[in-house]
Amino acid sequence: MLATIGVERLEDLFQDVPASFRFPELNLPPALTEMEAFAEMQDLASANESTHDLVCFLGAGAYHHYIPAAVDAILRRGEFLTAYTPYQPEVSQGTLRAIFDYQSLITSLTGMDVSNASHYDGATAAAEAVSLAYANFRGKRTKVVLSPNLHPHYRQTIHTYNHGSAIEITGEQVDIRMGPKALIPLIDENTALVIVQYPDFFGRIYDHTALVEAAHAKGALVSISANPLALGMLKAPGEFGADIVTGEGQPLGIPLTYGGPYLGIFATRTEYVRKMAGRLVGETVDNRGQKAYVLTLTAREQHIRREKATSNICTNQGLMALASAVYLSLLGKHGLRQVSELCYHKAHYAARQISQLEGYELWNSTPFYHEFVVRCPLPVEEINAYLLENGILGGYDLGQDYPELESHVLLAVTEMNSREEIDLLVETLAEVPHE
Amino acid sequence: MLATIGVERLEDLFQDVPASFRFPELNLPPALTEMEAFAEMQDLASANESTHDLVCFLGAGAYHHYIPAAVDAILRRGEFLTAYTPYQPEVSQGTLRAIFDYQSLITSLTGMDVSNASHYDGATAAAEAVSLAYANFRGKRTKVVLSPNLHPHYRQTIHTYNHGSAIEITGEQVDIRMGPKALIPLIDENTALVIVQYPDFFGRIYDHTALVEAAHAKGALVSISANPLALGMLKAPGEFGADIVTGEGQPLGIPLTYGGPYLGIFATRTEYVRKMAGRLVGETVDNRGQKAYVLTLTAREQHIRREKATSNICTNQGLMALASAVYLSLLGKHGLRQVSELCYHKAHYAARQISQLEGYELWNSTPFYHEFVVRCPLPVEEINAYLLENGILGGYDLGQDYPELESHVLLAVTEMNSREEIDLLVETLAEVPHE
Amino acid sequence: MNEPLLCDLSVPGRVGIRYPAPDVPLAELPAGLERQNLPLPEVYEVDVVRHFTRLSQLNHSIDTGFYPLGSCTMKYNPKLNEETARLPGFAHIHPLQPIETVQGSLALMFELQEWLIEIGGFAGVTLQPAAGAQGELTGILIIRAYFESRGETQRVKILVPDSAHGTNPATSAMSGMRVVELKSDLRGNVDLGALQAECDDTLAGLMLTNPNTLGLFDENVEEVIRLVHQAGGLVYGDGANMNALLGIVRPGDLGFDLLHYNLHKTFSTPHGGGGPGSGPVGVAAHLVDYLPAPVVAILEEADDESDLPPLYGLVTPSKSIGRVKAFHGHFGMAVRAYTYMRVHGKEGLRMISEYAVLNANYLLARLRDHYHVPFDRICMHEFVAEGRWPDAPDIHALDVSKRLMDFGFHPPTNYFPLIVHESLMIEPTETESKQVLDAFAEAMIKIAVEAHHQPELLKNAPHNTPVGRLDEVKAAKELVLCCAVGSYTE
Amino acid sequence: MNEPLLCDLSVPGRVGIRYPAPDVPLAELPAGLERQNLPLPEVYEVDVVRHFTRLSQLNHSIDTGFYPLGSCTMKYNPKLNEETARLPGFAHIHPLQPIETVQGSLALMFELQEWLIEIGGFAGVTLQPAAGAQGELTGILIIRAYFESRGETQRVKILVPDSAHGTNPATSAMSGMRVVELKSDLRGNVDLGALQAECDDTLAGLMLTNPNTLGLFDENVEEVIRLVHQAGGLVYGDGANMNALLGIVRPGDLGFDLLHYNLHKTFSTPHGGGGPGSGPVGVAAHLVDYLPAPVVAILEEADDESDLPPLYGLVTPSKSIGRVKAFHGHFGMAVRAYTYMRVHGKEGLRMISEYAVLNANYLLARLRDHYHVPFDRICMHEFVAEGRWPDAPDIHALDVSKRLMDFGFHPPTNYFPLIVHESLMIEPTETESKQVLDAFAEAMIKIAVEAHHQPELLKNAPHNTPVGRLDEVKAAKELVLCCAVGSYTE
Ligand SMILES: Cc1ncc(COP(=O)(O)O)c(C=O)c1O
Ligand SMILES: Cc1ncc(COP(=O)(O)O)c(C=O)c1O
Repeated sequence: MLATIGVERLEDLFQDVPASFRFPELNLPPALTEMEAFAEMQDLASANESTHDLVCFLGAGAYHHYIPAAVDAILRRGEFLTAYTPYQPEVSQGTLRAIFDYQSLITSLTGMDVSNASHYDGATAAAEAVSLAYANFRGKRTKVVLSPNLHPHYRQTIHTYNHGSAIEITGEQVDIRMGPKALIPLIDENTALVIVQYPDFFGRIYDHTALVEAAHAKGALVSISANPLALGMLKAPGEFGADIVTGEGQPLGIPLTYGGPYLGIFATRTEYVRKMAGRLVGETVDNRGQKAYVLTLTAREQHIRREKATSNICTNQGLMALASAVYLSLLGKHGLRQVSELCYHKAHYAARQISQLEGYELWNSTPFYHEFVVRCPLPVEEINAYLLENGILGGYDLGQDYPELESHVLLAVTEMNSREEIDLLVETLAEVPHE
Repeated sequence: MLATIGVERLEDLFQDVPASFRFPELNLPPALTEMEAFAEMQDLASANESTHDLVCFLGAGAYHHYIPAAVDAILRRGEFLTAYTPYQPEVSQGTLRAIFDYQSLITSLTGMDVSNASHYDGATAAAEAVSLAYANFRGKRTKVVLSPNLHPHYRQTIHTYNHGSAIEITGEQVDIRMGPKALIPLIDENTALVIVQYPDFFGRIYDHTALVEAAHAKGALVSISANPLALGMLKAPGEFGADIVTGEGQPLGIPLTYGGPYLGIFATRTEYVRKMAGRLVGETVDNRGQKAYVLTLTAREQHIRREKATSNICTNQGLMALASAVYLSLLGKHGLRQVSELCYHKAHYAARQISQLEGYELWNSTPFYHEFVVRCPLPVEEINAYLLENGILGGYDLGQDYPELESHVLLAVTEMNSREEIDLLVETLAEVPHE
Repeated sequence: MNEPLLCDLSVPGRVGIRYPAPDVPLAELPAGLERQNLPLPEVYEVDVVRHFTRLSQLNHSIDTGFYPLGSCTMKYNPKLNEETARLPGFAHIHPLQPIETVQGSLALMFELQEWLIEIGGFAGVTLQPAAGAQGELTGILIIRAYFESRGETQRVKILVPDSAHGTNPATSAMSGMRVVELKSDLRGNVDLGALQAECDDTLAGLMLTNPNTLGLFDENVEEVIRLVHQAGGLVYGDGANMNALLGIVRPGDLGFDLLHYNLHKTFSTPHGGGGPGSGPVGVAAHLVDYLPAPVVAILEEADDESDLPPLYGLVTPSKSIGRVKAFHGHFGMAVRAYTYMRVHGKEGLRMISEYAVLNANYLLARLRDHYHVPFDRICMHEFVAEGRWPDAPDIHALDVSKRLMDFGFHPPTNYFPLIVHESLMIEPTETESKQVLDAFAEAMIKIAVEAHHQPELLKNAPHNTPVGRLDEVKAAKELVLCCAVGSYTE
Repeated sequence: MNEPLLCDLSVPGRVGIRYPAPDVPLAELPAGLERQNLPLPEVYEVDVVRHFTRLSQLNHSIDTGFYPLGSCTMKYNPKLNEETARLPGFAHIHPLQPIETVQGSLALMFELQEWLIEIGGFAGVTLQPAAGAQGELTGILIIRAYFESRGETQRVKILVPDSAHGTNPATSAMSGMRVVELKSDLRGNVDLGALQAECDDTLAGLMLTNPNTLGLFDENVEEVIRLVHQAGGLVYGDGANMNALLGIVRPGDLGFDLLHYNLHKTFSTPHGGGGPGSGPVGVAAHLVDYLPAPVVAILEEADDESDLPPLYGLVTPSKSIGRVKAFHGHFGMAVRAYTYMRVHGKEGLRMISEYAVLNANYLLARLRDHYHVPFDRICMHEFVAEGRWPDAPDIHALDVSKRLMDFGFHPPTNYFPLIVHESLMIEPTETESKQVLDAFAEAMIKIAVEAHHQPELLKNAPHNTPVGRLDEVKAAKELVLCCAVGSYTE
C-alpha cells in the first residue's frame, strides 16, 4: 500500500504535523486483550450497586421501569446499531421508517401534530423550546416564564443555553406550593414562552388549560415538559392546547445507565414545524412509484443552513428513539395505560402508608402521579443512609435544590415496586433511628 | 374465524378428543407476566454459583473458555436463531453457507475429508461412529474396542445405544495407565471399530499412529474422540490415519450452560460419507448460474430412507455449529494455536506447582494437554469442599468412575485461569486441613 | 448473493481476536505431537461479523415472516427466553459442579419435569434427550428394557403407521427392533384391522403420532391403545404434535405409556437453523424406573419450619437404560421452555392449543375450495392439502412451495406424510394473526389460479429469492462438501 | 419493500406484552385529568419483532458493508463494547444514586477523562455533552464565560473557516456570537491573510477543524494559533477528525485551548442510525474552572496502606458555565469508548490513526487518476474528490453516490465541505482491509467510466436498492410527518 501511495514509511504520511509535537509518547497503559478488558469491565461494573441489587424508590427525572426483552433484541441488530443518520434514503429505509413510526407514536401520545426525530434529553429538549419560541417571534419577545416546578437540571440547562442572550428568565421565584396558575400574572406581551412540567417535578398533576389560555391571550407560547409514561393515563398536553411538548423519553424502554443516553422528546404544532430543531422524516414516493421515506425540511438544519439554522443539533438520539418506538408498539394502547396506572396506584398506596407513619408527612395536597414529596423527621441524607443499609435506594433529597424543602424527600414508585417492597420501605422508614 | 370454519364455538374443534378426557384441569400455576417471569428466573439463576463467581478448575469434558463477544452477536440474529433446518435452499442460503463454512473448518481442524453438519454432543457423536463402522461392515464385524480412557459418559452412552444389539464391546478392562498400544492385542478380524480419546480423559496425549496401523492391518476402523481446541496445537487425528474423528465442540465458543446444548463433531473419510449420520451441505449452482448450497446425500437420512437410514437424527445442533464456526473464524490460524498453547502452558505450570506440594502427587507421567490427574492426601470430596469455601471450583473426582483412582482428582486449566488463580489453587490445596 | 465463503476472505496474518501472552513459564511442547499446519481462516472481527450478518439476511425465519412448515411448529420464539437463558447464573455453570452450587438449575429442571408430567399425564420425565429423535430412541430403549426385565425378549416388533415421520421407523430400526408399517384407513386413522392382525406376542409396541401427521386426531385412539395393551405391547407417543393438545387432553390419560416432547416445537425454543432441540420423554408409572440417568429429584424435602428450601439432586433410576448423552440434557433449552411455560401458565397453555387448532382450521376452510384436501375433516393444529390438480398436470407440490417464496412466505412441508401425494403440510401455529393467515391464503389461492393459467410462473419459481432453484443432482454427484484443502492459506 | 408502517399493522385488542394486575388497593383516578383516548398501536410481540427486523434489513450499516462516509468515521464497532455497556452494574444504575454505590461508574468516568486529557494534551475534560454539536456549544459557552470573567465582553466574534462543518457556524450563532467565515487558501489551509485581517479585539476565537474537512492537516496550524492567541482570542478545535491524530499529535500541544471529541466517531461507539453520540470537551488549564457541572474528581485519595481505593465523586468547577444537560452525560457511550481504549492501549491508539491515514492515502492514490482531487496532497484520514467531469456535464456527485449503492457500498459524504464543488468526501477508516478498499476503488473507477459512456446508469441509479431515488420535493411540500391521527384505532 505504501508503494501505491508513493511513500516509503508510514511515518512519511505525517510530514505536515509539526515535528516537535509529532508522535508524542502517551502516558497511557498498554493494550488489553478482549478477555482481559471484559474482566476489568466486569470488575468495574460490580463495584456499583445496581437497581437489580437494590429496591429503588429514586426517580426525579429517571425511572426504573421494566424493559421488554424485545426492545434490546431490536436495538442489537447491527443494521440499526451501526448505521449513520439516514442521509441516503435509498439505503436507509429501515431507519427512516422506524423514525417515521416514532414520530407517529409521539404525536399520538402527546396529542400534537408533529414530532422531530429526537433531541438529546428532556433538559435540552426543554431548552430548544426556548429557541423555537424566540425564533418564532423573531427575537421580538424576550421573556420566558419558567415554572420553579420544572426539573432543576432542566432549568439549569435552560439557563446555561441562554446565558448572556437577550432572553430574560423569570418565574422561578414563584411559591412552589402553587400550581401553574401562579405563573399567569407573569405572562405579558413580551413573553415568548411559558414552560411548565406535567406531572411537575414534585409529581403533581395540574390541568394546564387555564394557563395555556392565559398565555395565548397574551400571544405567548406554552411548552409542557411531560413524562411520556404518565401520558398513558393522563390527558395529553395537546388537549390543554400546548404549543410545544417536550419530555424525557427514558421511561419508554430505555435503561437507567447512570443517566444516559436517554431521549429528548420534542413535539409541536404544524405551524411551528419550520422553526423546530432536529431531524424530521417525511413520506414521499420513489421513482418506482413506491411509498418511501426521507429526511425533510432539512433547510432548517445546520448542514444546509449553517449559522442560520434553527439549532446546531446534528447527531441526536436515533437508537433511543427506536427503543421507545419498539416499547410503545409492544405496550400499545392497553399496555401503556396499564403500566401508567400501575405506577399511579402503587405510588398512592405508598404515599398513604408513609403518611400514616409518625414523623412523616405527605407534602403533596393536590393530585399526583407516581412521585410525591414527604416531609421527614430527619435529614434526608440520614434516612437514605439507613435505607441503603437495608438494601433500599431512597428518594431524592429536595433540599439540594429547594432550601424551603429541607428534610423533604421525593419518592418515586413504579410498576417494578411490589407491594412487599413498598411495605418494606414503609417499615424501614418507621425504624429509622431517631437518635 | 369460527364462522368461516363453520363451527360455533372453539370447543367444537375438539370433538374427536374422547370426551371423558377432554379439557383436563391442569394442576399448574397461573400465568406470569414477562416482568414477573424475568424476576423469577433471575432469582433461580442467582441461586447458582457460576464460573463468574468461582475460580474454575473443573473440566472433564466441558471447559471454561473465553467466548468472544462477536459469537453471541451472530447467534442472536433472528434470521439464524428462528429458522428451521434448511430444507428449502432458496430461502436458507444463510444457514446453508454457514454450515458449509462449519464443515470446511472442521475438516481443516481434524485433518479429515468431510464433516457432517453436527451431532448432538461428543458422546452421541462417538456412539454414531459405532453405527458407521457397523454399517460399513454390513454387520459382519461385531466387535468394538473401547478405550477405558474415553470419557465415562461417552462410554456409557455407547453402551446404552448398543445394548442388546449384536455389538460386543471390549477394551475397558485394560489398565488405564497404559497408552493406546495396550488396545492393539484386542483388535482382531471381527473388530469393526477402535475408539480412543485424544487427549484422553486424563488429559494425556499419545501418538495414535501405531494403533491406527494395527487396526488397519486387521481391517478395522479407528475413531478418535478429540478436543477440538487441543487440535490448535496438537497433530490432527487425520495425520494418525484416523477413519473417524468425533468430539465435543463446546470449547469452541459455546457456554457451559450446565451441560448443554453443546456440539457433536463428526468427521470422516470420503469413502465413508454415505454411511455417515446427519446432515451434509454440498455446493452446487442454481438456475441463474450462481454458486449455491443445498443439503445433499439426503438418501442416507431418516426422512427419505426411514427404517433404512444411517441414523434417526433429524434436528441436530445447527446454532451451536454456527457458534463454533464464528469462534473458529475469529481466532483463526493464529488465535486457536495461541489459546491452545495458553491452556497447555498454564496447565503445566499448575501441575508443576501442585506436584511440589506435600501429599499431592502428579499421576500423569506422559505428556498431557490441559488436564492432569493429581493423587490427593484426602478424599477429593473433602478437598473440593474446602476449595469451594475459598471460592474455587475444584476438579473432577475420578473415584466416581475409576475405583483404582480413588482420591485422584482431574484438574483442568484454561486460558481463563490467571497465574494468580493457579497460585491461589496451589496455596489453598496446601492449606486443606488434614484433620 | 455474492457473499463469499470464509475461506475466500482469508488473508495471511489477520486475526479476529487477540489473547494475552502467557503469564506462566512456558512448558516444552510435546515432541512429535505438535501441529505443523493449521489451515484456518485469517480474518478480522469486522470480516467475520459482516460475513455472518450478510449470510443471515439470506434466510427466511420466523422473525422475518410466516413459516407454516407442517410438523415443525414454527411458532414465534419470545425474546424473553433468550434473555433468561443468558443470565450468567444459567449460562456459565459447569455440568459437574457440586449440587449445592447449582440448586437454581436443579430446581428449574425439577419444575420443568413436573410441568411436563402434569401436561402429559405421566409419572416421570427425563430431560436428557437432545431432540425429538433422541427422545424416540430413549423411548424405544425403555420399551426394550421393560420387556427384557420381564423376560419377554421375543417382543421385538414395533408398529409404525404409514403416516409417521421418518424418525419413527429409523429409530426403531436403530434400536434393533423390527419395524412393521401399519396402514391408515380412509379417514386417516390407524386401520384397526391391520393393527389387530399384528397384535401378537412379538409385539413390543406401537409408535403413534396423535394428532397424526395429517393433523387429525385419531378417532379410535382409545381402541388402538386398548388393542396394543391387550396384546401386551406398549404405546409410544411421538409428541411432536403436542401443540394441539396442551390442556386439551393428556396422552397419559388416553393410555399412552410414554411420549417425547419437543421443547423446540411446542415450548417455543428456537430451531436455530437445525437445532439444538430438546426431546424430554414422559413415562407412565410402570416405566419410571427405566428412565435414563440422571433424573432430577428432591434429595431432602423442604423444611418449612426452618424456612429451608428442598435440596435437589441428580439420581439414577433403579433400572435405568443408562445415559443417552453426556451430562444432563440441553439445559439451555430447558430454561427457555420453562420461561415460556411460566409466562403462559395453566390457562395460557390451553389457549395455545386452542388457537393453534383454530388457525389451522381457518386456513383449511379458506383453502379447501382451491386445493384438494384428501382427508377433509376438522383438523387439529395442521392439515395436509395436495399440491396438484388433475387439470394442471405439470404442477407439483414443490412448484407451489417455490412459488410461495415469491410472496415472502416459507413453504409448507413437502416430503411427508408419504401417504398423501404431493403433500402440502400446513401448520400455521397460534402465534400468527388472522391478517397473516389471510395474506397467506390469498397467496395460495393466487398460486392455484396461476397453476392453471401461468404454470411457468410456478415451474420457474422462485423469482425473488437470493438464489433460484438448485441443481441438487450436481450437489450429490460432485460432492463438494468443504472448501478445498489449504484454501485458508494462500 | 412492502413493509407496512406500524399504524397499518394495528388491530384492536392486541397487546405485545402483559403486565400484572395491581397488588395494591386502587386509588381514585384524578378527576378531569384522565386520558380518554390513547391512539397507540395494538399489535403482538411477533408483529413488532417482525416489523423492526424487516425494517432493519432495509438499511446499509457498518455491520453489512463498507461505509466510507467522510467526516463520520464509520469504523467497525467492536461487539465487546455492546456487552460491557449492558453489564447490569452499568446499565441499571440510577444517575442520582449516592456516590458510594456507584464507585465503579465514577472510576470509569474519571479514567476516561484522564485518557482524553492525555490523548488531547489538555488539563481537564467534561463528559457531559451529548454529541459533537453539543460539545461545540459547550466550548463556545466556555469561551464566552472566560472572556466575561475577564471583562472582555466585546469579544463576540467567532471565526469559522469556509471548509467547516455546518455545526460550527450554527453553534456559534446559537450562542449569540457573531460568525465570520474565513476562506481557505489554495492548499486547503486557513488563509493567513484573511485570518490576520480579523484578528482584532472583538475576536473571541477561531473554530478550527484540523485535519480540516478536506482531510488536510493545516500546514500553518502553529502560525494560525499564534495569530489568534496574539489577538487575545482562543482556539477551539472541532475534534470530529481526531481519528487522524491519536498518538500522532496532541492538539493541546499545538496550542488548541479546547476541543471536543466524538466518542461516536473516534472511539467506536455505534452511530445508532443518528445517535446517541457523546461529545466530551477537553480544555487547557486556563479553562478548567469553566467546565460544565458536574465533573468527576477524586474526593479522597487512595490509601495504599489500608488498601483503600480512592473515593470518586461529582464536583462543580468554580466558574462552571452550568449544566448543558440533565445528569452526567452519555454514560453508556463512555463505557463503550473506555472499553475500546483499554483494548487498544497506548500503542494501539497510534496504530488506529496510522492505519486510518494509510487507508485514506491508499484510496486517494488509487482514485487520483479517475476523479479530480482539488487539494491533492498527502491527506490524513480522509480526502475529498469531485464527482464531476468536464466531459460528462450531466453527472453530479450525487449520481456517483447513488450508483455506488448498486455495488453494495455506502456513498461518501456529499453535502460538504461546501468549498469543493460536487464533493465526494471519502473516509475509509482503519478497520477496513485492503480487499475492501480495492473493491471500492474498482467500483469507483468503473463508475467513472460509466459516467462517460453510460451516464444514464448513474442518473437512474440506484437500481438494486429497496427503493429508488426519492421525490424529496414532494416530501417537503406535502409534509406527511406521521400516520394520520387515529390510524392506530380503526
Ligand atoms: C412428527 C415428528 N416426529 C419426530 C420428529 C423428530 O424430532 P427432532 O427433529 O427433534 O429430532 C419430527 C421433526 O420434525 C416430527 O415432525
Ligand atoms: C467535522 C464535524 N464537526 C461536527 C460534527 C457534529 O457532531 P455531532 O453529529 O456529534 O453533533 C460533525 C458530524 O458529522 C462533523 O463531521
